[in-house]
Amino acid sequence: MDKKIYLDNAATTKTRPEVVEAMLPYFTEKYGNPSSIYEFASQNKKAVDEARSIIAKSIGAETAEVYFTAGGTEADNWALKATIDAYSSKGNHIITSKIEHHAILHTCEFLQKHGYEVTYVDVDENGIIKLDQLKKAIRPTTILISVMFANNEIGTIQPIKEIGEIAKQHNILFHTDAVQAYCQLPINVDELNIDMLSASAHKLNGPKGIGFLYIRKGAKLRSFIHGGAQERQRRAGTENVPAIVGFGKAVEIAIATMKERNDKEIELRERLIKKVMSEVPYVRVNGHRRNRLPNNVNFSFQFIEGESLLIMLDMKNICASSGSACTSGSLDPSHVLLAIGLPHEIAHGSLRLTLSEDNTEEEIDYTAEMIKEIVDKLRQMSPLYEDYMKKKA
Amino acid sequence: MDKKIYLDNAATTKTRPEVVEAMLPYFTEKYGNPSSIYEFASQNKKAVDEARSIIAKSIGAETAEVYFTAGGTEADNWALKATIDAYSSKGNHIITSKIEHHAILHTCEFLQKHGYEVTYVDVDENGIIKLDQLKKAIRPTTILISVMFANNEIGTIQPIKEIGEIAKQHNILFHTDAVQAYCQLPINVDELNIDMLSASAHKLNGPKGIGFLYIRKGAKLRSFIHGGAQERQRRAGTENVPAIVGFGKAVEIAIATMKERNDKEIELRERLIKKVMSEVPYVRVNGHRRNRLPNNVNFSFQFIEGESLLIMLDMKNICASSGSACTSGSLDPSHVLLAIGLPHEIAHGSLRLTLSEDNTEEEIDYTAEMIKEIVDKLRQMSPLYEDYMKKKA
Amino acid sequence: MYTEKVMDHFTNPRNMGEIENPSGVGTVGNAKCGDIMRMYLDIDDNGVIRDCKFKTFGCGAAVATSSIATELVIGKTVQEALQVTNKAVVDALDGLPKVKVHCSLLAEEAIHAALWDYAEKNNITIEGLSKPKDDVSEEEEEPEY
Amino acid sequence: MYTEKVMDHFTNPRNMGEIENPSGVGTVGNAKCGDIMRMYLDIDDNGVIRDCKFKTFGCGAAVATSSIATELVIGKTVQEALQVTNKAVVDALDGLPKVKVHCSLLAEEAIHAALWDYAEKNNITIEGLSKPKDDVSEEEEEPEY
Ligand SMILES: Cc1ncc(COP(=O)(O)O)c(C=O)c1O
Ligand SMILES: Cc1ncc(COP(=O)(O)O)c(C=O)c1O
Repeated sequence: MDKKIYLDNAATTKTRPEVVEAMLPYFTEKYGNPSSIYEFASQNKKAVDEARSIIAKSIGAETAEVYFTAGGTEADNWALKATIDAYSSKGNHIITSKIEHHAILHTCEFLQKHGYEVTYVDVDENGIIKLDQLKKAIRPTTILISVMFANNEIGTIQPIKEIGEIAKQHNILFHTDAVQAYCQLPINVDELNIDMLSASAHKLNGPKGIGFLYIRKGAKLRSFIHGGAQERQRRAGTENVPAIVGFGKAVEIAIATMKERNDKEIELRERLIKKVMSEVPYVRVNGHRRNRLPNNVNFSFQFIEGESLLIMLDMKNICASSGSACTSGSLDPSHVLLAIGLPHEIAHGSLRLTLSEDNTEEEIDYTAEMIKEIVDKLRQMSPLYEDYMKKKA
Repeated sequence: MDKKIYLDNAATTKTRPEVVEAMLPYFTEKYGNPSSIYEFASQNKKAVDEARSIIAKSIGAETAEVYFTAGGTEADNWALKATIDAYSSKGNHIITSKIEHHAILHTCEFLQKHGYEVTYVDVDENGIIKLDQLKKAIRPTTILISVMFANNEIGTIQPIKEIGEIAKQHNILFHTDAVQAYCQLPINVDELNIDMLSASAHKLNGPKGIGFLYIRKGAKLRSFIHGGAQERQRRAGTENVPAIVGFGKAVEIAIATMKERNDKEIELRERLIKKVMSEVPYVRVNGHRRNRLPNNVNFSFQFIEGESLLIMLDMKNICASSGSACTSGSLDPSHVLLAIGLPHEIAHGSLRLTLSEDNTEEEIDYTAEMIKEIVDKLRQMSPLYEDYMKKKA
Repeated sequence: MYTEKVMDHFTNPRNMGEIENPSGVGTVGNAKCGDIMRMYLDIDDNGVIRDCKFKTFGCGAAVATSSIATELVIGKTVQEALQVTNKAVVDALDGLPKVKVHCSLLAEEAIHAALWDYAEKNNITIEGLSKPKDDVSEEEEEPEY
Repeated sequence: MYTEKVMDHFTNPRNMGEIENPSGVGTVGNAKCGDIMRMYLDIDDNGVIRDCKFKTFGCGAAVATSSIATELVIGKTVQEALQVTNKAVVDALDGLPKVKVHCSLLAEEAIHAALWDYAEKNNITIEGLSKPKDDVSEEEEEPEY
């Protein structure tokens, strides 16, 4: 195929033209600083608050509970580090899962170096957190439970409602990294007992460099980035007005089209899984078969290594990923795949394909075909495959 | 005048059309995540590194010494908080000035609450830091000196070279918040012995939501935002590619046009100061008369209050500020004006006008006229003016 | 930021100025917090406020609250004027930003101060009026860091 | 990410496959770190490497370094082959990303392992060759948090 087939929407998405359109006036025309007093700039405050209101509504929150950040990572850092500070008189223990994004895991490691204690709860073979283990991990000093809404690699959706209830029963704050789930799944913070929620615009056809942290009213929270009085004195820094406006627009569209997108993506997802499973031997699908993001496919191919596969797919104009984009460059296989129990060599042979509504059946079929061809080729090169075949023979 | 006269370029600037042009392809066409392995996305890594290289060159740094952030505030927070962590075995003392931006001051307050000690060095009546006091403040436990390059309110430029030398002699890290100075003044980090430098794109006709922290090679520095491996594992979060590319473009233009802009701005600045000083009684210019940013004018008008003045200027289509934009909403007069020794009631009557090369002589003359008219009107309303006149009579 | 009403009273302040030989005059606030209000009252023999004028050093809200306060008390008796609360001032302006509500308190206090001056000059006691502080402060929401 | 040379050797690997009854065969690396290389050598009676083939489980760089390594040793004597360092491999590929340099070490080690096997089978000692570890690791730059 001549056309590029983009199957890495969990890494980032195309900014919608309507979103760019909405942003444009805020660069060269309405460029004022929303904190300024004159009308020319203070109208931008309205634009910011409109976006905030769209976003608040999308998760059933109040407008004043949404704080803009520079992305999902900052929101995660904020939620964890600043909570610690505000609740340090109560305790120093955090509970999270083994399959969180590095924005959570590396932040937890940082906190551990600073005297905090973290329990990393296991997940089962489908990537679902072990609720009994989570319950047992609770101590009198536990001040926060942070469990992601849906996993970025294997797409597994966590039992957020149950976790929220456990947290509530024990009067522990509950944060969820919803960077992958937000605008892909319906979310209501009240129904799910979520106290804090992180999201990022560029995962839902919004611009890069903007995200938000939802903080339930009443939760004690300190600033993470100190300075000016922006965001109700909670997050300093001149507001990124164009990006905020674009985020609002992207959410508006994403919420309105969610059902339709989900249906289409699930259809394509199942088509891709079915094709590959039936045509390629020694392959498994990672993640929960039903409780998974509509657009997520994750395979492990035995005997081959993921990067080779990616490069060869790239040469066929197919954009995919072998784990989280942020960790490429690392030699270790994905911590998520290890956590669901895959041996190292299988984990290394994993491939993540994350679809969008823009993909076509034709693209999916072509992709399945290319996967088959390339996996075959790489297996011919593989000493592991050679050994396996000799043993089998 | 029908046309808006924008005189608040220290709050934020118009994004240049060329900058927007440079950014646009990265939203809807080249939207890939730079960390991804496929060519479609990895070309964005090149775009990011090109911008980084332009910026590094602009301050005489190496490319690998420039780390992108979400703005000046994040860069300031990072420089202070993460340094503390890396050098905590050496000491817990920071030296800064009384007239720093809140991004520094509030961060210092946060650090003080966490067991660190901060000395706030005085400035003289022109806003120049007292070097003898700074020297005396140095202790064996001093790990960082942070002094802004140029002040955002009164435009005073600090003796950065001298401060850099003092820091070097004492083997103390030197950070400068150059958010207002960067691309307005020539800066060479080696000549000035600067170890860390913060800057923000939206102050120099670049986009909002992007800045950088320069960190000299060899300086120990920890991450402030933890997560993925972006920015050489120092600053996590999906790269804001369009904004980074726009930042690079804005710097390229700003550096090329610096001399020309400076000349024009200084001419307009002096014209405005001369007009107002000659036509309005009971007024003073704040900040150093020579060592000041080319585009900064700061007046204090006796007997009147700044917000009223701003609103009335706004009604005449003139956009100005009475202090730092971030602090409007606060009732206290500017900490900078108090630090240079102004009494409260004089500090309250201050007006900041920050020009750009786009301003015209006509605009300046009109502005001076409106200032005279409005100041007159407000003085007629002022009980302080009434008392003063009665006493005088 | 401000309602139309506030902007109207700020840009076209009513009853701005002085009253010569006023029945009472009161000044409240201080330059430190950036607001000073002075109210002049002209009160007739029946205790009715015939005229009221103000001078104000302060923000837009300070000017507007002074202006509307003069309108609210003119024609009222001293007792009635005493009932003009800061809430009445805020309502008459269709609201004020939260950080500016203290200006309306200042307006209330300025009226009281002028009435106090009137009472003292005339050696009378006005029921319900106590000596006003000449500074008005209010608890502010402390930012948490 | 990769040079043209690397991409060329990755997509059109030279000498990929097995040699039946090889003079020596060596496998290094491990699945844990995601790279396994196997080298087959066919060495004539004069100790000249007549043929060399490889199989590799690993990333693009691992495949490319295997491929170029076979080219570098074919036609060489055992002693000459021993001098093919990982640096030679990297240079022949016009460079490798820093995180991938370990692949070139692996290629060097794979050759050594195959030579060791050849030496053992023939009961000879090759000067300068010591028993290879079958795992190759390298110090990595530790990220600081
Ligand atoms: C689950 C999850 N959390 C956090 C992040 C970080 O988001 P961002 O890159 O916008 O900072 C990502 C994406 O990279 C993610 O998938
Ligand atoms: C001196 C100074 N430092 C820091 C900042 C903060 O920059 P930003 O708003 O881009 O975070 C500003 C501008 O607001 C500034 O003028």
